Amino acid sequence: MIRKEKMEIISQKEIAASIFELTLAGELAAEMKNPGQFVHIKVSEGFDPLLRRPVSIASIDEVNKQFTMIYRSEGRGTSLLSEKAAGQKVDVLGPLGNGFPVEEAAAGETALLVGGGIGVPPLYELSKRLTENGITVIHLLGFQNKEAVFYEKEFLQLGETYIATADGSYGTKGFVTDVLDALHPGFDLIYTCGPTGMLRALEKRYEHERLFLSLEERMGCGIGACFACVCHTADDPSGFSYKKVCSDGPVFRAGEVLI
Amino acid sequence: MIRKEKMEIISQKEIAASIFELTLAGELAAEMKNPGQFVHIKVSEGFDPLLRRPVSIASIDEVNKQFTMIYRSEGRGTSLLSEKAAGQKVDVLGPLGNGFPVEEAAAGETALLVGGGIGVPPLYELSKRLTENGITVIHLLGFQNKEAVFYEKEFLQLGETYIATADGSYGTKGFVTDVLDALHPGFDLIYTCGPTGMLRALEKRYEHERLFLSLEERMGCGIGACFACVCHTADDPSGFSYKKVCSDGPVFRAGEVLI
Amino acid sequence: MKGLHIELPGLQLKNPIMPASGCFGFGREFSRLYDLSILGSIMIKATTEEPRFGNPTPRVAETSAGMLNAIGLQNPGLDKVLNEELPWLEQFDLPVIANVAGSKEEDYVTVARELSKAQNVHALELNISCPNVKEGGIAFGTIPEVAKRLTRMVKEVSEVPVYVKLSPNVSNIVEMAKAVEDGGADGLTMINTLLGMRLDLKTGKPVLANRTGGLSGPAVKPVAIRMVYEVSQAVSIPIIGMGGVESAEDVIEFFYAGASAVAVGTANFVDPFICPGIIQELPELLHRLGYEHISESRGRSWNNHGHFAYHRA
Amino acid sequence: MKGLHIELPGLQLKNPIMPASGCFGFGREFSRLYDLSILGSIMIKATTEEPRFGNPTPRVAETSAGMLNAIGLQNPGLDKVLNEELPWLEQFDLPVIANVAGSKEEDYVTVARELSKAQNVHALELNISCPNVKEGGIAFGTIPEVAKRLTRMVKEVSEVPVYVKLSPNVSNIVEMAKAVEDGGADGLTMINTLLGMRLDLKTGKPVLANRTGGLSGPAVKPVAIRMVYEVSQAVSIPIIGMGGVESAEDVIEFFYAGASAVAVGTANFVDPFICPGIIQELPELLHRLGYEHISESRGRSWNNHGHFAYHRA
Ligand SMILES: Cc1cc2nc3c(=O)[nH]c(=O)nc-3n(C[C@H](O)[C@H](O)[C@H](O)COP(=O)(O)OP(=O)(O)OC[C@H]3O[C@@H](n4cnc5c(N)ncnc54)[C@H](O)[C@@H]3O)c2cc1C
Ligand SMILES: Cc1cc2nc3c(=O)[nH]c(=O)nc-3n(C[C@H](O)[C@H](O)[C@H](O)COP(=O)(O)OP(=O)(O)OC[C@H]3O[C@@H](n4cnc5c(N)ncnc54)[C@H](O)[C@@H]3O)c2cc1C
Ligand SMILES: Cc1cc2nc3c(=O)[nH]c(=O)nc-3n(C[C@H](O)[C@H](O)[C@H](O)COP(=O)(O)O)c2cc1C
Ligand SMILES: Cc1cc2nc3c(=O)[nH]c(=O)nc-3n(C[C@H](O)[C@H](O)[C@H](O)COP(=O)(O)O)c2cc1C
Ligand code: FES
Ligand code: FES
Repeated sequence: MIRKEKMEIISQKEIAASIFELTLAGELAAEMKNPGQFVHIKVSEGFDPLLRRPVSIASIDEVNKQFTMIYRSEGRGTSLLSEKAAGQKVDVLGPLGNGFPVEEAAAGETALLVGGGIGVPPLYELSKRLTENGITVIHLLGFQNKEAVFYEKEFLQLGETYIATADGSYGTKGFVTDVLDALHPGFDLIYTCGPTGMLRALEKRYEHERLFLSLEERMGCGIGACFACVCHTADDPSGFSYKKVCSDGPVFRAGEVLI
Repeated sequence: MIRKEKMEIISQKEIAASIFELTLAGELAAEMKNPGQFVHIKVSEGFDPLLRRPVSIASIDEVNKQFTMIYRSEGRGTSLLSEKAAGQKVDVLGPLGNGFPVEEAAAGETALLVGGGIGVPPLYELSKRLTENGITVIHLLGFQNKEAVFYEKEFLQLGETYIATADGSYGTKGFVTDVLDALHPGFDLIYTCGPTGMLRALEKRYEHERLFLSLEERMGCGIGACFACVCHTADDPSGFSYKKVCSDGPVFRAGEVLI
Repeated sequence: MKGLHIELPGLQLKNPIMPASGCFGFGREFSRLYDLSILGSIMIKATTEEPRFGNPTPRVAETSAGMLNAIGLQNPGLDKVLNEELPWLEQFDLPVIANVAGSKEEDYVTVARELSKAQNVHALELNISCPNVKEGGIAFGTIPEVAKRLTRMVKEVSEVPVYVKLSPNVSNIVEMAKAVEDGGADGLTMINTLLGMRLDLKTGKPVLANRTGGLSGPAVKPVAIRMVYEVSQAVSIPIIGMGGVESAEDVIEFFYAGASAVAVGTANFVDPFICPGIIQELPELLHRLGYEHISESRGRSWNNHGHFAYHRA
Repeated sequence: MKGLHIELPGLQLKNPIMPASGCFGFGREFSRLYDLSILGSIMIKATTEEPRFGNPTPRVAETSAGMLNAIGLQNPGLDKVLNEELPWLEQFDLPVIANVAGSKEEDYVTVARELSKAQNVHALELNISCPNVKEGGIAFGTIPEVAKRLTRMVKEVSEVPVYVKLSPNVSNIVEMAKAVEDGGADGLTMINTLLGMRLDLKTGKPVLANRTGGLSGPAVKPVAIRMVYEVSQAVSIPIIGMGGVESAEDVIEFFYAGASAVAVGTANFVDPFICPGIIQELPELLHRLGYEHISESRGRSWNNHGHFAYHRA
């Protein structure tokens, strides 16, 4: 169920350049079911800024009713959020969206998890769930540069992990697709989250595979009521049929919607 | 000279019901010359709220480059200000306005200082200056009720002090004018700051005395440029001549402007 | 709730609070958060004769204390609204105000006629003011004679009272209001969004794919209040006010200005529980201000309002 | 400063930043804070033939991300402006844009003729859009034919180029702009304030003594950007843009929209050092965005703007 709650900050730290890891506690965490779901955050009391900010759930700690998100401090909203400290409260609406279909992977299969930049965080909880279910995971993570890399160790604990940086300052130079070219990993299905360009490239490359993509779109309500985040379905690319990224997504099966 | 500075909060505490005493440090404090001047405060970084808030200077510590203000947490601006703690910075513009003419009182004279509610604070620095100059001070302070009374002890250290509360829960029941009726204190001149009703009553009562009144008006710029805070001069009550409360005032001689 | 019941043409409102059109879909999403029956009414998303996909994304952008939207009247079309959305809403004790849009007069007439037959549609809201439709929707909202004519045509076919939604993007809002009153409107709803735009710092291009969009939220409230104030004194039909409402205090401000009910738009995105929150806070606020019934606060800002005519504080 | 010089009719601007009329008086107060010669220009307070006291107080009220004002064109009158304020301003290396107001056509003509003779007045700004004057000032700004006629009359007597200040409170800003261009305007300044209102929660009465006032500040920026965008593509005279400018980024947004210079109003109250601050930040921002001269950013939002026509990033 979707709740709105002032959750308490358990910890906040900068884990890479402008990348913050924020852990929040509250009843809302108990509602979180699927990796890939997101929360919608009001970073201030007043109207500066006015709208909520969507951020993915990076890991869930059901026992302690906590969850962690990882975000990049970019504009006004996220930079205000990054100034908050343990003990303060944050207004969270969630969990929202469908999340990654963990059940699509059967025990014994191999899942390729491809993340780009701030698309990496939701793959972490996903990877935990998959490995728990006996699935082998391979992580392919792309970042801008060395300073922006985060959670390499955490992902390594769950499975093979390959890093690419755009400027080559760490790992393979280039994009995750360059790593794919070099590596040709074997896998049964792919889960991915990251910039639209990356998603498009993957969809093109693996159009016949079991591929699940998490999309981003500007949002108003985050719950499916305002029609801000709509995309065309792939079978009716200029017609009336649509999906809402916030409530039908953010995760779609390749070929489901036009990206 | 008027400066704009991010001053550091040295201390902030609630000294009466919703009444806060805030001490700030910075170079700006060294510019403060006259009691009765005020500062214009931006309580937040963004546009919530947008405008500055005028607050009187309650006491100046030139040696330590600090000053203290006392304000009531009322609306959004002052309540945000009241949430700030020592170590944080506050954006201050000041000192602004003319202030009370301390030099109008000669050594040996007696000055009556009449304050109402949040008009009381600027009288404190004034009283200190007057007593330093060898003037006897009598304080007459009006408040809503017992819980709202502040600085009684501080004023007592400087001179006789009489308190009135509207509901009679402390001191004389009624307004400062009721105290005046009962007391008939002897004095050579009066300085006053408080609600317009109180100022009007005093001006009527003491029209032939040396009376100096500190006015309040809604402000835009606070420095005399926007014409928000204008009042008519008393000798031309419906004409074109005017005074600006922010830069010609806030202190005027009785009979100078229309209140 | 005590002191909140309001009667308007076609509408028995248990309270004067309702979500604004386009900010609440057809209620399905919010029904998962709370019981819609507590609302005074619901203004459903604009309905056009044919389904519409609307504009390309991005469709929203944030501005200082406001947001821009260019949804482009996405909706499933008349048939689906009649056969799926409205019947679904029947489970709630909730009079529906159906927002009617179109690009030609005939479109409006068709949609209005059909929607007004639905059992739970108690009033129509004629959307002559959507800034995001290209085919001329905006013209209906800025030319008094055109608005009046359209109002008359819709009134002729509608089986329920017709409220006309006014655009703030006009030189003379009173003239527009009087024109639609002349055309037979039973009430007014105002304001729709102010036409605005935001440009991306890096590219210089508009942030919205549609380039311009409608500005809503707290930023526009002063404009809305001014317009309700002016119009309410010039017409004799009631006004459902909106524009930047976020709190019970804002609701009272709209009543002071002359509104008889209030719609909440953008604030539903900021806090999806805002409508029930306001409804709950209103009685206490009214009490604090000395009113026994919210209608006593109506029009207190007017020039000619008798001092303390209703006030008991 | 490098990359900031702009040439406009009558104006050689060392940079395109200037305080907006009414937000800077005649410069005296700000001259105590910094050297006015660093400004591109100064738009002085509206001047009328006779002195005006303006409206009763309260004259300002805060709103969400904005403020309302109803100063009512308080000013010392033509003679004093000519004999005291303008001569005082001569000490600065600063072209003055003199804001001309009035309630009758003849007033405008007299004030314009006289002010345009002053040595340091390099341009006039015809204020046909002040929402706070009762005698019909607003009509000049909302009826195209009236605005055109006034522009023509003023052009006939002015010895310097004439910029017309447009009101945003109109149905069709492009029509207004074209009318004054037809009337001979050398440039446009826009936008003036949006008409708004705020009511007091306790009394229900307007917070401003004048009841309504002009809305300015960040809240209105999206409306201003949209209007500059529309008008700049429809006329061939330059625009000095304004409305909610608070930063160098905002200045660039106005250039993207099609402005050739930018005025800063309300932000001077929030931060009296805002103009020098913006002037100082602009070169670095331009560099970051890949422009050598600010004029390269002009009009990048336009529909027909050649992709990367000027962009070098
Ligand atoms: C489903 C979803 C999950 C996301 N998960 C993460 C995450 O785990 N970590 C992370 O760092 N970021 C994530 N993002 C992106 C994040 O929402 C934006 O970085 C953030 O909204 C920027 O806000 P701002 O105030 O800093 O920027 P501003 O540019 O000031 O924001 C202005 C407006 O644009 C919107 N906006 C800006 N960038 C984006 C964007 N990329 N996507 C959607 N809206 C945007 C903001 O929400 C706001 O309404 C996610 C986005 C979506 C849609
Ligand atoms: C010269 C001067 C000196 C002052 N000194 C003090 C002082 O020492 N201690 C103190 O507690 N208060 C003082 N005030 C009053 C103080 O400025 C207001 O209480 C404060 O601005 C309220 O802000 P808010 O955000 O809490 O209220 P809001 O009502 O949210 O403010 C909304 C707007 O109204 C203005 N406003 C509200 N009340 C007043 C007021 N009484 N006078 C002027 N503007 C107002 C605000 O500045 C703001 O622009 C002084 C006012 C003036 C003019
Ligand atoms: C995302 C969004 C979609 C809207 N869609 C419609 C619509 O379909 N029909 C309509 O009449 N108004 C529509 N509006 C306007 C609102 O109903 C309302 O008039 C306006 O937003 C002002 O109120 P607010 O400031 O509370 O949002 C829409 C507004 C928003 C923000
Ligand atoms: C207090 C105040 C006084 C103003 N006086 C005038 C004026 O005399 N003449 C004029 O043309 N515009 C006047 N304006 C409008 C501004 O010049 C400007 O057009 C408007 O405020 C929008 O810019 P901003 O959002 O940067 O303030 C005034 C604005 C304010 C806030
Ligand atoms: S954000 Fe409102 S429908 Fe998706
Ligand atoms: S507040 Fe601007 S002139 Fe006084």
